[in-house]
Amino acid sequence: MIPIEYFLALSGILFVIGALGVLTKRNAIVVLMSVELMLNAANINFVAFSSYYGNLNGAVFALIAIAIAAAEVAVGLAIIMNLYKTRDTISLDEINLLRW
Amino acid sequence: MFENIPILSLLILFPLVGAIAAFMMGRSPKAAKYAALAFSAIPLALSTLLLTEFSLTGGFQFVEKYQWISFLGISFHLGVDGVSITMVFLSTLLVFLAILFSWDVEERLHQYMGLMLVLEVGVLGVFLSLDYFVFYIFWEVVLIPMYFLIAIWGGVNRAYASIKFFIYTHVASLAMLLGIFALFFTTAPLLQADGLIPADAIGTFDMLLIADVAGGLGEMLQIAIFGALFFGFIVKMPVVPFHTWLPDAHVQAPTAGSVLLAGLLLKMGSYGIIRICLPTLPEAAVDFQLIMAVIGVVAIIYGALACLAQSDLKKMVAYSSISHMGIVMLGIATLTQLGIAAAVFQMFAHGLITAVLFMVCGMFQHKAGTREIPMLGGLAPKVPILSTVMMMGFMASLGLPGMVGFLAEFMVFTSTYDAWGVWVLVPIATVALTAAYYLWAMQRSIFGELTTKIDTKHLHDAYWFETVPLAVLLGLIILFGVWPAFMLDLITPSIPMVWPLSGVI
Amino acid sequence: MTFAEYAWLIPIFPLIAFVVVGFLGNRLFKNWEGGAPIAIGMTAISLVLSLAVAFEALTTGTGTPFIQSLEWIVVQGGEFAFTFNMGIYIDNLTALMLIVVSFVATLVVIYSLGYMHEEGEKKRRYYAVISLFISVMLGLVLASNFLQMFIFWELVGLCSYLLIGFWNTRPSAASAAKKAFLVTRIGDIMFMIGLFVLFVGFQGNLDFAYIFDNVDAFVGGNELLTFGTLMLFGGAVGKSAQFPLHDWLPDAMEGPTTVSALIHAATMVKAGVYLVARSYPVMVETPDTMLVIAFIGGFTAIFAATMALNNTNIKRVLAYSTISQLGYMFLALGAGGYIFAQQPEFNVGYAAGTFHLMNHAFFKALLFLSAGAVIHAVHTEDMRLMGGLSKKLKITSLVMLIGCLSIAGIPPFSGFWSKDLVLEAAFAGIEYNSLFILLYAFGLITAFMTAFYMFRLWFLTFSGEPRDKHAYEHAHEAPAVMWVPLALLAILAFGSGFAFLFGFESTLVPGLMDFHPHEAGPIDLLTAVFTNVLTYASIAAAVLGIGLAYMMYKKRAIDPARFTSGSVGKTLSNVLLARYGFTKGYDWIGLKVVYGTAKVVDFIDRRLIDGLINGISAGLIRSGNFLRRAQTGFVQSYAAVIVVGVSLIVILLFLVGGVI
Amino acid sequence: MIEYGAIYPEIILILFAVAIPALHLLIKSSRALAGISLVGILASAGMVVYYMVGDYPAIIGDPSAPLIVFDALAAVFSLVFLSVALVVVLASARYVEKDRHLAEYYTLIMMSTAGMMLVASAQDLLTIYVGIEIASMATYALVAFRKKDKRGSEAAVKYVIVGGLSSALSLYGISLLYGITGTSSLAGINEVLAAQGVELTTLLALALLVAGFGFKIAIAPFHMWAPDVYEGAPTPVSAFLAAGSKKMGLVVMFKLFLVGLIAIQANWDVVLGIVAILTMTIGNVVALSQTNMKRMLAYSSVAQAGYMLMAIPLATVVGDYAITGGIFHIITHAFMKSGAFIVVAALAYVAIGESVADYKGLGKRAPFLAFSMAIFMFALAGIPPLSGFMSKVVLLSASVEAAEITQWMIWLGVALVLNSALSLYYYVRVIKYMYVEKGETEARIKVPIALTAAIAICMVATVALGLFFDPVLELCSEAARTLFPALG
Repeated sequence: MIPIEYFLALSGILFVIGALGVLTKRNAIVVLMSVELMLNAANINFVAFSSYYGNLNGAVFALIAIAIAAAEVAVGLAIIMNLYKTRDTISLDEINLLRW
Repeated sequence: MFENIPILSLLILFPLVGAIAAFMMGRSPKAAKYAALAFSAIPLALSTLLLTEFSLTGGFQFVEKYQWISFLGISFHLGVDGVSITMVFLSTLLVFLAILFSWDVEERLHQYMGLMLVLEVGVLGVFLSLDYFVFYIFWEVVLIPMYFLIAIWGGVNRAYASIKFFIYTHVASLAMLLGIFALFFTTAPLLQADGLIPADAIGTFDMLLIADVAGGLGEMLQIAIFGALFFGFIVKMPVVPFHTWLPDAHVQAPTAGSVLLAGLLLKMGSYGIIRICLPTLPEAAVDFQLIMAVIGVVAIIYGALACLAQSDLKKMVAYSSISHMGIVMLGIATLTQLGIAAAVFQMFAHGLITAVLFMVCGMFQHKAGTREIPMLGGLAPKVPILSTVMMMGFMASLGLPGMVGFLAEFMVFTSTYDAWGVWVLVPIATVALTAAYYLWAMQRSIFGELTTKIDTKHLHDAYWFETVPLAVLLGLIILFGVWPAFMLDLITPSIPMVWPLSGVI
Repeated sequence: MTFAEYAWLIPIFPLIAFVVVGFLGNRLFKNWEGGAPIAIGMTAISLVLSLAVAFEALTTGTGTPFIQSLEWIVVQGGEFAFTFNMGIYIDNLTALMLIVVSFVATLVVIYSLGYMHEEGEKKRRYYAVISLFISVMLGLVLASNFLQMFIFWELVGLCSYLLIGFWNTRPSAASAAKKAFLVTRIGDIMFMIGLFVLFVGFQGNLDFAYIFDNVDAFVGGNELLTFGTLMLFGGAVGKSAQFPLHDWLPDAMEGPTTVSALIHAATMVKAGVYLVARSYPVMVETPDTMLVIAFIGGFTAIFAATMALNNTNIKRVLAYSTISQLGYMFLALGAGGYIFAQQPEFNVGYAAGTFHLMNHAFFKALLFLSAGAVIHAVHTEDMRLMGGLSKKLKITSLVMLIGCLSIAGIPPFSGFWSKDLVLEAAFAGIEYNSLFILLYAFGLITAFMTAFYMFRLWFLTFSGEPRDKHAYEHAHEAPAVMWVPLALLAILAFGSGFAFLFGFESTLVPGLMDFHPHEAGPIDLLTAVFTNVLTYASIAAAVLGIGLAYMMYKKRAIDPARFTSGSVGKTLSNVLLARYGFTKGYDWIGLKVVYGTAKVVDFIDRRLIDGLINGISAGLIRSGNFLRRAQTGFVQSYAAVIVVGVSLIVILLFLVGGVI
Repeated sequence: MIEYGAIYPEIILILFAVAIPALHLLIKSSRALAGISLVGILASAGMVVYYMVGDYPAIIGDPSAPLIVFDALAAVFSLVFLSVALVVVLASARYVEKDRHLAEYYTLIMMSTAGMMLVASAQDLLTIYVGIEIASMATYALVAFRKKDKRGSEAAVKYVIVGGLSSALSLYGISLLYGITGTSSLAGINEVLAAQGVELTTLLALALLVAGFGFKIAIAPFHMWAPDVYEGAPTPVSAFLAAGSKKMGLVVMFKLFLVGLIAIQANWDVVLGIVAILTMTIGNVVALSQTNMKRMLAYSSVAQAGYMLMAIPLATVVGDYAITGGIFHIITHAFMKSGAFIVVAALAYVAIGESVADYKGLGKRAPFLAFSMAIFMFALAGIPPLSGFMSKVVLLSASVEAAEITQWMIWLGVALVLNSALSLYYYVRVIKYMYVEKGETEARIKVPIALTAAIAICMVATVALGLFFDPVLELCSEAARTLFPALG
């Protein structure tokens, strides 16, 4: 079977990619997607460890996490749409009314 | 006959009620004025009663103790001894007179009066409480009304002065709080060992209990705690170099505010040292003796010199307070019972005298429209009463015999000589400086040719509500100057308890 | 019953006058001479009482003082137990002072009735304060312990301040008053230190009675005691205007002449002498102090006399002569005490000092008051604008002549006797310490100078041609209320000296430790005096002085200008007029040194200390403004900070964590 | 058959939350809906109290690794959250009446409250995570509630993005922790970690968790979203965030570190100490120069979070006493801060701006509002005898006590002291504007009764907790002791 390290490496890479996406992308939706990427990286960990330890906690955790992530995305998208309605843009480097 | 009447609680309660009443009377400020006068007269009567009922022995009397927060061993614990009773009397008296003196305040009168009474609550609480926590609460409560008094009724630069006063003294109090908690926790095991508090208690804030066992603490710890408390107190006194909040606060504060600030708030500092530092941590006090002496002397000389340089009458008086509180500090520093008794007496004396001086400054501001000495001159024939009062006040303050200030200073310097021999020359030299700045100020403000810099046509001499308080104060100044035994007999029996170690020289 | 029982009332009566006139008399005495009658009445009462008490004390004088005291402050318990008493201590010295003070005081208040007549509104203040002064001065005299004495000592200082500054709208008066208070204050500080030394040394007891009986009980050794007595004397130096604290007295002449007469000639300035005389039993234990006293006294005598030589202000001249005469008294006391330390038989010094104190009080009061009459007449104090007044002011000129003769020391006028004793005492010192040669010389020269400048004064004022016609025309003899006191004083100035012949010494000296006065009748004393060559020396000096004055200012045989024409003479006379630069020196110390330091302190206060405080607060607010700029509003910068934060925390954990 | 008693309070709340939108079809008035949700909140609170006086319900999950335990801690925090919700709902009754979807508003508040309560009683990272997310998502929506409001929507976007990021961080951290220990139950994690040593991974997981949960508490440097969101959100929501969800983060921290990681062989206490000091200092220093009330309050709550965080490192030495202080401060702060925000809301309701300068002369115009605001400010600044002082004092004393054993902890106390002195400056400035400065007009201000009531509740609590906090303190200490089973 595939050693656990591989899964970890994969999740790590995904996590970092997601993080970089959050930091660099200007489009709010893309940023949201990057966040999802990070969440899924965590999920991969859960599943991998779950099978590694042979208990189901991890798997359950992963499932719940996915559900929650979905909800989060829904809320997030709604909010971004609202942003677009009020400001006609969703690029994050144009919204800084609130500062200092 | 007063065993079953909680007279001390009443002392604190009445001004509180009065304050609330005054705040409520926004509709008819005039009524608030009379209410405030009445509600400050009651405590005065009570404290006078206290003076008569007080038995001339050491130890605390009229003690009251109610559990408040058992979780932290906090109790509402009140009591008076010879040291505090003088301060209590002074407080009630000065607040009453200050309220009378500000009879012509127009702006937001009811709030003004209310704040005065809140101030009285705080000050009395500080002088009466025998529980560190309660002590600290009252200590902080005092800040708020004084802040408002300066910030609302103050002079041009009031915003700066008020916040400076507030934060500066607040920092000091917090340092003190650290010290208090250090005492609280470090003494807890000792108290439990002696079975003075239940074994499961976190500790107690009772001053007397803590004082019993605090001697058992390690020396370094004692010094650290003493340092924290001491810092809190000397900022309030204040002593150089932590004094700069004082001149600003005084110059900006309204007259009555200054009277109470100098008359009572400064005393809280020295009172704290005498009530808390000395009896609780005597060994540490011995280690601090030299420091105390030095800062005392520095304050005396520095303050006097600063006075000489001032052109604002009120600022001069403010610095003179620093100088005179330095004398108190010196008296404490001798760590002889004579010196400490003298210090207490000096606190009382300074309270009366400085009140007169600030009232005089206020009257100058009020009538001549300025306190700048160079603007004044030759006013004596125009305003004889004011000038007479000014002269009497100044004479009292420079330690003229027959007035209350003399004996206090004399005893302090005597004990200083007793402790350090001819070193007394250094502080006593300022006796001449003091005379110098007062006489010089008089020469330039009320003597000489009549000034042309201000309009002296419509100078009005003192009004009744100014004359009466001043007359009362001067009367007392002379009374206690001629008959100091009255106060000393109250004070001295308590001193051996304040300073358990016999004179350390 | 004995009068002494009621002696405590003596200061009370004038005090009553003070209270009534000062506080109740506002409109009561508007047109009642400002309450003068009350002041006079009360003073008179205390005069009668003090005369009675004094008489009693002097006649029944067994040497044991009458003491009556009540506890003022009692402090016991702890390691500090002491008692301050308030009381009266009456011995012959007290009696003497009582007579002098109350008598002169009464005459002066009566005299004021005329002199202060034009003052109008201000009169009330005058009479109030002067009553207060009389009261506290009598209190000082009667004091039964050092602390009490010091208290009244300060209070007379206050009255002097108030009265010098009586015309307080005059800047000169105001500043003179301040100067007087401050300079004497320096002396008072020394006095206080002296008190501390005694207080601690005698275990918290300052009663005369106790200290005098237990001088040996002093803890701390003779050096310390010497220091203490020196400090006490320091107080005397201030009050009695001795070198170097003499400079306030000439300025004090800004006050009304009556005040100068009462306070700055007859009574208050004597307090210093009285202090030394009073604490003699302690002082004699410390000969070094006595030597210092003698020297200061002798030097001041001549030093002050020189300044009187060429001054043209009639009151100033008298002021300098007062300083100089006080010097005489200290010289006598010092010499006497110094000798006494070696030879406990000698009491001439003490007698001389106190004797001269009494005589001087009378003739100097007389001189001042007559000077007052002159000023009252011509409305100037400048002698250059007087002259020839003897025609107008017959009585005044006569009584003043008596005064001059007396101070000059011409027998049989009173001054002669006491001054002679003083010089005798100084001379007697020579065999113990050669320094006294110098001091005796000082005394002799001073005698000469005194005679000279007093008669210079007299001639300039009364003889010759009037130099200011206008003033001369309006000049008129003083009213009865003024010249009657003058006359009375004149009689005393002439006669008080004879007390010497009738046992002044033997009555005054007893009670002072183990002085053994040699009982002697008048004749013996007379012969003793006039068989002594020293006597003739001093008389010669006096006569020479008078003669010179006569030649210069009456006969005009010697032109005074000659002395001031030469460059040396000019500078010399300027130096004298500039009071040896003391005035400037004091001002310099006050303004430059003290006020300068004050300015520096003020600067430190505003800039350094307060600057630091404000700096801190300003810095905090500025950093706040800086930090808030980091909050750019771009959400991704926040995210970046979060990520950075995570890595920082990892690093921190790694560093402090002590992991692996 | 599983016993669900432990989550009855949440269930009650959720039932009402679901019911309200349905009822909205019949009832239009905002006040009525508010009333209903109040009933729901009170009912749930009643349940909690019932458990407290009686005995606590059975735990959910296997006793060795429980999922949900409704103990004293949970009860106390539930009450805090519920009372905050109560106050906020009360305040919102009129505040949102003109908005559309106001039913959802109440629903969301109650949902989020339910989530917080779940966290309070959760014992397993899983339940904790779920609870947090429930609470968060509801608040995301609440922040964006005013759809037309530019600032509102901006705030929401920032909130959702930063929130998402940190939830991702925490999830990843949890996954790592799970990977290391093989369990997600706090107790289990503790056992395993106690047994085995610490590796870098553990530290990484730790850091990620601190970041993820620290975001909720708004501790530096994860605080930067807070001012923007608080400023942009509808003011009652800001109150809800500051007083509610912040505290949720803290309870998570308590559980995580004191139950889950107490045994770990790394001195994370030092790090938390540094973070705490950093947080309070940054919060106060930046607040000095704020002129917008809501922003200023936001920074002040950052600072206050620093004070509360102190409790955790202190707890490693003095145990439950420190946490008692922490919880007590959480309670008092809940009232002071929501009170302050609601005063701002009330003034905004009568069209008074959010800038400090707009508060000139309030003392005359709105005596009650001004007075209560002054009380809140003084309490936040820690002036006795108000509750803010008392709770701060307990923390301070804890640091002094801890310093007896671990010297460096005195610096936490010193930092606390200096910071509260510093904070005095900007708190007092508000009071100065209200009382000292003269306003342009003297016109009296009329505020709806509901808002007044909400403020009154907060004020009474703020004062009363200062004077008679003995029972409350007992309660807090009982709650705190549950974190230290050793103490029993």
